[in-house]
Amino acid sequence: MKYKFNKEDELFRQELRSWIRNEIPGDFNTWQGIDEAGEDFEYSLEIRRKLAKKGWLTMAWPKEYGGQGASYMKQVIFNEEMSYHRMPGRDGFGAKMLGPTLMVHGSEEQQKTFLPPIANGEVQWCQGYSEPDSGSDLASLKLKVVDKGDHWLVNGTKVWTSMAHKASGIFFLGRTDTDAPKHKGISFFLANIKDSNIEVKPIINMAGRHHFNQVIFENVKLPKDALIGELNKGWYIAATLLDFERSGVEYPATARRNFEELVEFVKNKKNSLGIPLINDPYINKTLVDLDLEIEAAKLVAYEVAYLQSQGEVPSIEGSVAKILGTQLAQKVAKIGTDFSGLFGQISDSSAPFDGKYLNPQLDVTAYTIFAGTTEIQKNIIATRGLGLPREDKLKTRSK
Amino acid sequence: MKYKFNKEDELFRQELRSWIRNEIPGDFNTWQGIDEAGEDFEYSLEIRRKLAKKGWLTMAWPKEYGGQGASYMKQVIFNEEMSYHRMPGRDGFGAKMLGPTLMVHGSEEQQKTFLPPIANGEVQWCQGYSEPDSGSDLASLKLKVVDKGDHWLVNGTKVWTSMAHKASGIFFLGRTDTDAPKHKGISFFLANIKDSNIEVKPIINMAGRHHFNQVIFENVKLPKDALIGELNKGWYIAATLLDFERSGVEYPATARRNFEELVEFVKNKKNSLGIPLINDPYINKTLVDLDLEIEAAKLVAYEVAYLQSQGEVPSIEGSVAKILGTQLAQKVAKIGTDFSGLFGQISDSSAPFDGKYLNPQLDVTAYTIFAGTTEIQKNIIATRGLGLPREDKLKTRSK
Amino acid sequence: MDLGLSEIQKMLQESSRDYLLENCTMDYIRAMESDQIGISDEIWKNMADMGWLGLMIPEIYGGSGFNFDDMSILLEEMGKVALSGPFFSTSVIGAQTLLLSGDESQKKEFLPKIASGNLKFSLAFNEKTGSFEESEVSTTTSIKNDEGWTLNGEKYFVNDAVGADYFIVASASENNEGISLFLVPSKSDGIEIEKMEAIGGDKISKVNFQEIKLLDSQLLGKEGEAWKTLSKVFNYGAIGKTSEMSGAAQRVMDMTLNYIKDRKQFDRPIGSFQAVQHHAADMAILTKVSTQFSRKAAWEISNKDNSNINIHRAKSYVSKAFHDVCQISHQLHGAIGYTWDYDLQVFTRKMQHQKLAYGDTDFHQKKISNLLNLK
Amino acid sequence: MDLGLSEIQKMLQESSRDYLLENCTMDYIRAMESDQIGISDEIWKNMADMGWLGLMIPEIYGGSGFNFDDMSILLEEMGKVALSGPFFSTSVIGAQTLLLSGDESQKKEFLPKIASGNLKFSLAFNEKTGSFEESEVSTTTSIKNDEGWTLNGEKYFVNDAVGADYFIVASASENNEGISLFLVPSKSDGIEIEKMEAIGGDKISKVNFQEIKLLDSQLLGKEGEAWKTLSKVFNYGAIGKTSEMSGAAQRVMDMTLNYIKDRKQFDRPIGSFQAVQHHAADMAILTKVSTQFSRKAAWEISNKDNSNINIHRAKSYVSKAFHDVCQISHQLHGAIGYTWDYDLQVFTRKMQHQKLAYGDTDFHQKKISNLLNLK
Repeated sequence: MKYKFNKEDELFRQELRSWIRNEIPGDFNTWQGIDEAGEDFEYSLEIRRKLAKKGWLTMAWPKEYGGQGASYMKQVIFNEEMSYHRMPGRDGFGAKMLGPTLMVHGSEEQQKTFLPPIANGEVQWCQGYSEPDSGSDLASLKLKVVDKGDHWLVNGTKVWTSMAHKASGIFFLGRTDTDAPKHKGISFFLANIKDSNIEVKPIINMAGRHHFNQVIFENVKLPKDALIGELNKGWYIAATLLDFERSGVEYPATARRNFEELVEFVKNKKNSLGIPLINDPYINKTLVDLDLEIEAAKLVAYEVAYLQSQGEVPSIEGSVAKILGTQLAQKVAKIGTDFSGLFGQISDSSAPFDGKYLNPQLDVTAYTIFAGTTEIQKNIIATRGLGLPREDKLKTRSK
Repeated sequence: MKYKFNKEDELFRQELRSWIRNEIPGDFNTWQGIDEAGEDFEYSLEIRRKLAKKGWLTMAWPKEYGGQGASYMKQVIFNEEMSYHRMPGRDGFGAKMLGPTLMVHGSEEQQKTFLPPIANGEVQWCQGYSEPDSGSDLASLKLKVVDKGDHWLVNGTKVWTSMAHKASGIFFLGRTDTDAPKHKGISFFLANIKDSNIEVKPIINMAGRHHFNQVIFENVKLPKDALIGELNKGWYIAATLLDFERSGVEYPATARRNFEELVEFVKNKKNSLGIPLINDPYINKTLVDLDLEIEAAKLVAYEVAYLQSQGEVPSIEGSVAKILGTQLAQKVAKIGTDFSGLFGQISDSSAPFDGKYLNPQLDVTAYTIFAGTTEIQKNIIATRGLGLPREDKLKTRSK
Repeated sequence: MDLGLSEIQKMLQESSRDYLLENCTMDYIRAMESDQIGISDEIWKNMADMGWLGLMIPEIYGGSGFNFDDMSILLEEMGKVALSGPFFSTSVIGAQTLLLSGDESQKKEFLPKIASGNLKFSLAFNEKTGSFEESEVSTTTSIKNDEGWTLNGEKYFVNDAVGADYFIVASASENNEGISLFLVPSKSDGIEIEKMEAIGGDKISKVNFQEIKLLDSQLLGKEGEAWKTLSKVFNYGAIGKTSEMSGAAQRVMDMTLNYIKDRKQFDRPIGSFQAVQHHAADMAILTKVSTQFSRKAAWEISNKDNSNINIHRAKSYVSKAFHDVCQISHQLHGAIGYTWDYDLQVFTRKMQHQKLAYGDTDFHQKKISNLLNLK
Repeated sequence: MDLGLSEIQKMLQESSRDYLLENCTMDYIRAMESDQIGISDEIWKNMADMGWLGLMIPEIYGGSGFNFDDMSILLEEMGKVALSGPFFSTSVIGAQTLLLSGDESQKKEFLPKIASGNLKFSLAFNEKTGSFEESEVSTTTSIKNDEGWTLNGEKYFVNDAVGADYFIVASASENNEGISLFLVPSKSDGIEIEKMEAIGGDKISKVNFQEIKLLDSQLLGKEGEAWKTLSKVFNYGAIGKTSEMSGAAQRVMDMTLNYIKDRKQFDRPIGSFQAVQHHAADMAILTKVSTQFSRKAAWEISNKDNSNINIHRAKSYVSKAFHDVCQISHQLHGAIGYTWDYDLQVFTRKMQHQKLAYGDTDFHQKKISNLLNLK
């Protein structure tokens, strides 16, 4: 038992932290981060290329693919510091998902073509999984890919595709066998999203922001080598991405930074009687409860990474981390808004924190929905983790 | 719209309240109520007979059965005042359940035999519904009743039978047709619980109290007229008891009394720095939250009674009242214990309130379980009230 | 005890429901979010014709002479269609302020014009702190002089300032004991209005009053005694918002039930999953209790007294409950409910205003604590 | 970072699990509820032989020389079988108090006898208020005289008083600045023990000390400086109880999972209902986080410092979480879990002691607030 990072990891944390603080434009204490999916996308790519030069972008990749084979705990530190400092530039779709998938399932040719641009931080990928009628039940997806001999013909619609409006490529799941059981007729493909038969339609969210898109494939022709791995094995290819740390440490790290900011705010802000808000005991207790939730999420995130570092597949821990982390993000946003009093409805710069907790309060509404709703996560904990009987596998049924 | 009782009802409330305060032995402010299921049972019967003499015990019965045909709102007042004052003597099983059942389904002979002793407050009945393997799924009950020509032969076990150890009679559901669909093979019977072939075995609860019993029928012979209503209609006879107000107003009324007592306590009790607990803002907020929950439960209870008074069958309101009321009872008990500090583990008279919140904290654990768990109530709200599809009625199923 | 609606309330409920569903469609509501005033002339005129604008104004002043519990039924229906805009500022807040503190000539002059739709009012009370206590009014001053008064100060969170014909401005009195109210024509020189970006498209502004010259006749009520009026007006405001929210909660619930009955995943309606059903049951509980709290408070403020604990119970409970209802609804809708094009999010955004206006849960809980003498 | 157990911890975990499951059966635990001392001589002797009683006592004083994080693993296992009784009072609280404030001769005299099972200790700190602050000790006094000291006072919530050979008594010092600790043989004249009825069968007493004559050698640590020691001891106590609870939570969860896999209603295991599954998932989350909080705190108190925020986080979180776990378990068990004959309720009753001992959630949350400088 040792609840402490080792020296080498701590040194890495220090190095990374100095680098980040140096990179941040202006003062760290007032740095609020940027909207990577919006006008600041180019800036985030710039940082990504710098991360690539430092070797950090793909530090978890095996050495033979140009990575450092970095430990899971080191990756935790990387994600923790980047999140805490609101630093853009990470590459979830390319470096974290597609890269490792190609290493396992891609042909040498595919690896040669697609890995270097990812490793150099030059490209933005996006992920086409969900469809309008396939959300929690993803395996029911219908986007149709037909083998036309010398090419694939793709028709269908993907939805909630974040970054599609900024990406150059999309990796996606399509149905290649309509007769097989639903998980067994799905394949994994790549496409150039600038293809003239692919339409990217923005989806504006309730905060008025553009993160998501609909991606419509209409008679899109893809070369035969757009298929990754075996035909009809796409579901399993997509499901077995375990090469990277995915502890969800981003949530508590982000929350801790917000926590510190909130504390500063309530220490300085006075109510109408001139008393600092921090002395309001409800506010005080709210912050202590929040501190506990942040630590809880962090402990579980560390455990996920630790289990991965031991070569174990986390059973319930990944779902627990997702549930705790996303609920935490929602709670932080709500608290920030609540602390703002009547300004809690104002999104301009007259509001505390420039109204920055208000739009997130709307943004984070989606956190407990995307990538497996809280309900789906609890199903997973109960059935896969705790061994409770799956409802759809029951044999006897009541009349 | 009128959120106020009418004058006549208010006068009744005044009369009842004076009577109760007069009946309470000793000082109302220190009166803690009694254990009706324990050594104080005889005292509670005494009060019951007095209530009968005042005409209040069966005031909701129709006039032709010796009642007053009292309005639902008047019944609400009765239950509210009795609960608030911790007054024993009400007769849930006899006057509230069996009586009205007999009026609708009993023969003239059965009515003549069983109604007068109930109306006079002379008897204690108990209810044999649940069985060891039939809890939430009550309709699966197995206690077997066989028609032996000149008598019924009963074999099986009932459980969670409260008051069985004090009762003289039991009304119960038994299976009379093992081939019919489960709801359609059940009949409603009465038995003398002192029958030598009926064994009443105490179940001691986690607070060390004896409220519940197992009731074991072993070759019990019952006369043919022990059957109430039609054969195999027992499920529907038991389910259609709507003649009495069943708003659940008891929960918020009891909680309000406890609330007042808790407030008194925290005003007088000081922490180690000599500051009254009421000035602890967490305690203050806890009490305000509790006040809101009490009012919420009361509002819904009133609504249930109001709907009944309009001849309507409350749809979700009954379940809502049960959920809110039982959660409220648990919350009150927990708060009482929490406010006691280290004494929150001590059940002797050195503890605040003589430790009286501690055992109830254990007792009330069962509230959200008995008479339809919170989960079952939510199923009912969702399917019967909100029209959501019942899972077991779904036609298509996933593979 | 009669928890049902009176005949006249039922009529009001049905007619307003019909009108609002037909005329205040979600397209209209969305269009009004970017409108400066937040209501179309046509609908404002209709509201006058239907007697809504003067609903609580006595008949002798040209109104319909209804009570606040009747108004609460109308506000529930407005909440159901997410209607915001100057109705509340003029016909709830403005009318009540005039009724409570105007002298006979002021009432005669202004109330009929409210009822007929010819005047809009806007209350300028809050300053930068944004509290609903008397102490909030500290930097706005009215100084007595020979010709009348001079008003100076900057107001925040002024609802429906643009389009208002009159501001009712709360200012610190000269001697600084108590606050006073003045009727200030919006055309006066020295008034500057700056928009505050409200998330729900509500019309909220900063209004700067500089060296405004006022006559004695513009004083509303007695000098230094406005708090008595305002504290009552805020109670009407709190219950009014509570009624809107309880109506809106009903609508959000209906929207959600429709969605989960319709949406299929795993080859079955998601509303058949027990976890979804239990979320729906929780919504139903919150909505049911909200309606009872808000109606009871509305009845009591009309028939018992303006200042009682049930007002605070209602606003504190319903503000939280409606927030929770929106959250549950989003969780059950999944991603779609969170898109700009879907109607649910309009309610969620407007909820943020409704729950804060005239005191949030925390504010009203502290009032409850005081009224229960928890000290 | 190494969240796994060391080899030696694994051995301790396995051997203690085996021993406790075999010897501290639920029948034994129930029997001990009505036993005066709460442990059988045989098991006490075994605990000595296995090195548990002196687990944290350095080898030079006859102990096993383990750390507190090792102890926490043993306490988790004890929590799993709902073991209470004098082990905690003697080998956690007593031993730590002596280690932290005893002089060399006191340590040499008493620690080996703790390790060998020949002496039991009981700390008498609380008075009627029941707080864990220095101010709690106000009515118990020790007055210096020529021969030594005279002790007077009434102590509440004294754990494991009956059967203890020595009390460690906290008293207000003569000059009233600070408190002092004394070692008081339980056989001394003037000691009266009165049982307090504890819901979980824990041995809790009122102990009255009347005119107890003490020698200078019975003073533990320096006069008036005991709070430094006690505040550390209470941190050990808090984490110790946290470890017990996190072990117990695991057991309650396992018990519940077995039940809901087995129990059928509507012709299917109730564990197949989604609402039941989600309750179970909530339990799993609470239990998982509790284990992490308690182990981290145990590691830090052993390897970093005695007084740090993670101790307070652990006790405040786990006290609440284990309470919730018990509640959920009862809800999933239905009526049966609530009967005296069923084992679940034994854990629920003992939880009430564990969550209160050495500070409840509220107490430790206030410490967190201070340590985060939230003021």
